[in-house]
Amino acid sequence: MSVVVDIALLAFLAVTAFAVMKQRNLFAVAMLSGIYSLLCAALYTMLDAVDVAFTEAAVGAGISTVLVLGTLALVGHKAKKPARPRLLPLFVVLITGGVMVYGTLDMPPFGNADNPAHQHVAPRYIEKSEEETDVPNIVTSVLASYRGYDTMGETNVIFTALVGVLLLIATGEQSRRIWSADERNGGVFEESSEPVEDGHG
Amino acid sequence: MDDRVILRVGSKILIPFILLFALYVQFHGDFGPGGGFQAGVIFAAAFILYALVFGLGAAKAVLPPIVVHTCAAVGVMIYAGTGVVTLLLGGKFLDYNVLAHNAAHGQEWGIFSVETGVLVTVFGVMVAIFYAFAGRRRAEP
Amino acid sequence: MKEVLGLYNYWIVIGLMMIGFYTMISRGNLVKKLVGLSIFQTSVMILYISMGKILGGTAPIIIEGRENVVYTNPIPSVLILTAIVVGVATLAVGLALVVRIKEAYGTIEEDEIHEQDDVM
Amino acid sequence: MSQHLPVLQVVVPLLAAPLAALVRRPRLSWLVAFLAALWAFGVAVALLHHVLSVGPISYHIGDWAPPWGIEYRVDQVNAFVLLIVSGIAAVVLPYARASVEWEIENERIPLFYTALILCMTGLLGISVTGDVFNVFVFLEISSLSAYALIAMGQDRRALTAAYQYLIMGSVGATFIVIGIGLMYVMTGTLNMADLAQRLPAMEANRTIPVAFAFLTVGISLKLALFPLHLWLPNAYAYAPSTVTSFIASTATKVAVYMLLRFVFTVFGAAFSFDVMNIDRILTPLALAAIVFMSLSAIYQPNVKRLLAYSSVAQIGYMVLGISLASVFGVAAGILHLFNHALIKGALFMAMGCVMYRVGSVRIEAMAGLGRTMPFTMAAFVIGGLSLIGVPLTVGFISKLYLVRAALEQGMWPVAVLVLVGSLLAVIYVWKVVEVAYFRQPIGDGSIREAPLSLLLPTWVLVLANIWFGVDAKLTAGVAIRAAQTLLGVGS
Amino acid sequence: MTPSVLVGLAVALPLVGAGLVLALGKWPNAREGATLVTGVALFATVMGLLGPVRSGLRPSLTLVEVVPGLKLGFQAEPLGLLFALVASFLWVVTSLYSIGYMRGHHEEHQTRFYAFFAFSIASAMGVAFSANLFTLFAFYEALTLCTFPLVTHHGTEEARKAGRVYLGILLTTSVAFQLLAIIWTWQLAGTLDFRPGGILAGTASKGVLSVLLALFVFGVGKAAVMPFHRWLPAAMVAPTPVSALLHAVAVVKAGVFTILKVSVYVFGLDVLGTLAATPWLAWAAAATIILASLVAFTKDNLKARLAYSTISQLSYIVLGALLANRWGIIGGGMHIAMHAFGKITLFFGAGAVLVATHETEISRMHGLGRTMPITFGAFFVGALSIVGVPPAGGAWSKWFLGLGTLEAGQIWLLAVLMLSSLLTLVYLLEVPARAFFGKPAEGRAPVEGIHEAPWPSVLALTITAVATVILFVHPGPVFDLVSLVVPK
Repeated sequence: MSVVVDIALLAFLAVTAFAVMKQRNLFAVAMLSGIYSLLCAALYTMLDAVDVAFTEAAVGAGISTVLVLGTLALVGHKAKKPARPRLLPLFVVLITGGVMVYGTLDMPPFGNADNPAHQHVAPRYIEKSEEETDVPNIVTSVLASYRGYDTMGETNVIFTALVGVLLLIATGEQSRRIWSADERNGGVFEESSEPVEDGHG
Repeated sequence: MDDRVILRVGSKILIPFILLFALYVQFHGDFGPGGGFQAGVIFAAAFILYALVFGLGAAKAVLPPIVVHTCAAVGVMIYAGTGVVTLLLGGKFLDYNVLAHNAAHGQEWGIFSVETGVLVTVFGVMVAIFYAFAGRRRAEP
Repeated sequence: MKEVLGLYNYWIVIGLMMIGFYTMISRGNLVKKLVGLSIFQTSVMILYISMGKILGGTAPIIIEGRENVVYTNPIPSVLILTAIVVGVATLAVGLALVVRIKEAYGTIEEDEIHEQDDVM
Repeated sequence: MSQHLPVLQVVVPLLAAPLAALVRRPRLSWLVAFLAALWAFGVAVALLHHVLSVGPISYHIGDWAPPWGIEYRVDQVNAFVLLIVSGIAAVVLPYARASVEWEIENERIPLFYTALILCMTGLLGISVTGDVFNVFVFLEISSLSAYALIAMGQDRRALTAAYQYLIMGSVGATFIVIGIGLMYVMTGTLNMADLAQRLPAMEANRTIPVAFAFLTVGISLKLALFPLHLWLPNAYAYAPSTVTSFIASTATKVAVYMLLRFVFTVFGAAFSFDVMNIDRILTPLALAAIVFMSLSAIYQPNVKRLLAYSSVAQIGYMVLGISLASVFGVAAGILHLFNHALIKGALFMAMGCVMYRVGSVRIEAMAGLGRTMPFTMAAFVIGGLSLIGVPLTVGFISKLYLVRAALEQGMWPVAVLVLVGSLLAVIYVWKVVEVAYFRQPIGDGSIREAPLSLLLPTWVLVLANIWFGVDAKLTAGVAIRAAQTLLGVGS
Repeated sequence: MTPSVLVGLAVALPLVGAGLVLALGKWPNAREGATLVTGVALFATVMGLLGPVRSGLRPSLTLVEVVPGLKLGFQAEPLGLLFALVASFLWVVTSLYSIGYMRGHHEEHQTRFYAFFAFSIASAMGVAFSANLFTLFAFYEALTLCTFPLVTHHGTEEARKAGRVYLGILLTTSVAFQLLAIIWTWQLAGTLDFRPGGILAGTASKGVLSVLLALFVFGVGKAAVMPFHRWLPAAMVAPTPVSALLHAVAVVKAGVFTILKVSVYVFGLDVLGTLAATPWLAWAAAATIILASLVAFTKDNLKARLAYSTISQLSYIVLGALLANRWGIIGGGMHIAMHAFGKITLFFGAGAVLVATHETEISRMHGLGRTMPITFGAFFVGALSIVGVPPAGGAWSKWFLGLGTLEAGQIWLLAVLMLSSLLTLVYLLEVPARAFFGKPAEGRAPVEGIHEAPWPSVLALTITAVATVILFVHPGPVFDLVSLVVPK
């Protein structure tokens, strides 16, 4: 049963991803990527990663979509048709994908409890975490205690994102200095031909 | 003040529940899915909903940008500060065992403390980023 | 047979990753690139979570009083929680950049931006 | 407290970042940032001293023994990298004050410094950690802040440059995550030392080589290895002076360190070179970088861009050294890591002085600066000589080791190409020098020498170029020992 | 003062001088005074080393160990001492000359000129007293860089172009070949110290050492072995004192000095003699001797002709080194001194003519001998020395070089030397011949109103001309010193 759901979800994901690639209305793209996240969340639940599913739903489907929509409100929602099929990206992608598929050939089979990943560090968390941290949710105990330092880094990452966003678009007014830096010298060293609005010289 | 009255009333009723749910997610994180991060996002979602329905100005009146910015920064400091406290108590960085008399208790305190840090930061960051995007005027081509 | 089925799961995920990656590097619209990136990253996360799954296992939340429960590996979940946050952080900064680029250039299409910059 | 040094190296700047944001006053946030950088530098010096005299340090965060918890591990290699990053930060920050006040709007300055410390914190975090996933987390801290910082440039191309960097950087980071995931699935661990122990059993496996490939490509994107360097020239050229000076001397260096760490410590030289034959890819790419990027540099009309191309070429030298996989070669790579940070730091800071007074870094804008800004241009000349590799500057020491390493393996064409790279450097450096010294100053003669607060830090680096060029026992000694550690020979 | 201190002082003094020049820039008389005083002090210092070195001491001084095994250090040995003596003595004379020339010619940026001049001398001293190849290379490059502002002194487009050629060739050869050779040597021998008997014996196959030798010979661009000679004529855009001291003495002699040093102290004559490349490279030098002489013929510009003459004469010394026997080294070593005095006299003469008449072309110097007898008389003596005929010092060095070729059994090389002397005789003596016996050129005002250059210049060229003659009469000290390099 779960295999059927699993495969169905993956198929939906593939369709959605493909639609994102083809769709040129960016509002639709935003909604599709939200759907993609929700499907992922469903898949994560199937794969026993409930915390991740919860987060993906809140962040991927929620916050990310709101951000993209907020951006589209500022920048417009039509994407141009790609000029011509680009071979180089296709080539790069095929190579990358090919290499990855090659890499999976020796990967331990999906879902097998004997996989090395499940044999080394994880068992200790499963066995000892309750005793050592008094927290039944192992994901929480690993997140906040065993690998708490990563989570501190993560907190810092979003703080960094905020700093970045504020630096870029904090003030309501548009940035004053968006033209060539050389403009201030009366254009003596004009580097870009892009004129200031009213043109000069 | 017109046709969106249902939206307004509805969200006014909804928002407290969202906040409550966020708190549940935060404190239930030890036992079920959820934790500081998810709670922070939901907390922020409540205010974002408020801003969407009642306007950015109203939201900023309730929750001024300076407060959310401060939250974002303070959360990080709470997290790292927990580590520094454990250092000062003679343990390793983020070694919660030293926070209380027995190790498991200390862990509980420590995890609670850092999760709070995460909550505060995530809440602050999400709302602040929303403010930043929403507060930007559209560029005229 | 079972092994091929096991790998099949990974291969679809790789396909998803590559669609995202392709969207990202082949499309000229700056927003779309970022959505492509986001799909790319999300797909990598699926790969991780797939690696952590143990068939017949249950979510790694200790159930009191029951022995012999197989718990799915918690580590990929932990890592991916962090990765999700990183993903949204990157997206936010990227979108903020797109907003600024739109203001500075009047467009968010890569080729039009290049045209403006190349006219030296 | 001294046992906690590894973690204090990162945590104190990490706490300083929100503080700098909270104080909201430009001067105060500068002070916070400066103190954080000084602290980091002090700790780095103490760590290096400790590592050299006592030996590597392992710090278990949260007191969870590795591989269950995250380990901080400091040996000769990363102690040296920590010193570079924090040292450059400590020099750049005094420089930043005047430069930033001029280039950044006042209300953004506190956040600017916040981002700058975050960037430093991220780089320090990458360098000091012994956990592969932790590398990724801190990599993102440094990258995200770098994107924002670069976008602060006054030219609008800074925005597109930052965007391009973001896209390529994220691809790199995602590749690294894929690589880490594949390693994890085969070994079940994330700790570097533990991985190093468990990976050799997997050599015949097809997954591990793929993990290796993804990690190498991902890191190569971050370190701007030719031909994955496309993000770098614009990013360096249009970023604010302070940002260019800092990032150019640290970010790619830390990426090179990551390469060293993964290639030698995690996978081991035997696997990387004998099984994967990584040298067969890295050596040609490094040589191509040296030749083609030096040639490109010659044709750049913007000096910061010129130096950026030169940086890609110089990264070629570092990678070349690494790809030789001998003690001398790796030592040359590590040595150049340090030396190039000093060289490019000085050069970009000199260009920042020019930007401050002239408002442009186009080559034509240099006209007559030899007379109007003598100290700035003297700094540029000395930095340029060091870049070329004139004796008694640090650049010479790097080339000396690199050429010797190449000759040691009988690779004399490599040795010749390294020297040819130096000659190309002569051309692009001299192009600037000629304009500065032989052309009449343009404008109304209002251009004056840069203020002392910019000149002093610049000259600190310039003098360091000479000091470590004349007495390289410390740096070369550390580099050799670091290389021995990485290759697991002698000690 | 111990001899070791003197060695350090010899390098430091010109630096101090440069500092003084910069500090006194506003007072020209004090500035030139400083230069002269420094010059005299330097000469005295170097003279102070003569006694100890002749008595067999090799005073040395290590400044700093850059990396393990790589030292920045100095050592006084006979060959270096000879070079230092010549350079420091001629610096004094040239300073004297410069005062007249620079003022008479109303040159700009004189402070910069004198300062970089002093820097260049410091670099030359560093080369002369270097204790190992690394130190030598460091100062060799420093010399290139310090002379660059002097070459481009006038800042004109022409000067800049010449500067590019100058820097381009000197840096290219030194970095691409010489540095490679040095690092290779370091790798093979494990040391870069100069040691009697060489350091390379038995470290590598003869084939490798042959390549190494070729790298050295062509890598020392300052020795101007063809085809890497173009920088030297290019450098002639510089003010004449620069050409005189630096491009007839300090810079070019640093080049041939390097080759001598490498031959004796890195390869060792025994090794050198067995290498297949040695005779071939000797022939390259021989070809340079002839070709440069032929080119010199075609040059009407006096300084250009002198430059090609220099190229030709430098290869005599290179040839001497590559003969790999005692007489070759002695002849080469002596030629460093002999050629220096002769050539500087010629350049002084050219400069004096320029200051007095603003003429640069030989074809327009007819009849000038009558109004400028001292200048052209000195020129005549200098020319004799270069040609190698008595009563000028050059005769001795050429004699020993000839002995060297015979000992090496290279009779054809001897023929080359003879032929070249003949050519030199013609192209150099043409100048005084025209000046004394030719009729004033057309289009130029008759000779009245023209008189000798300012007295410091005339005094200087007189001193060097007299010294040239003295070196013929008293070659003993030079010979003794050089023969210490290659004890029997």
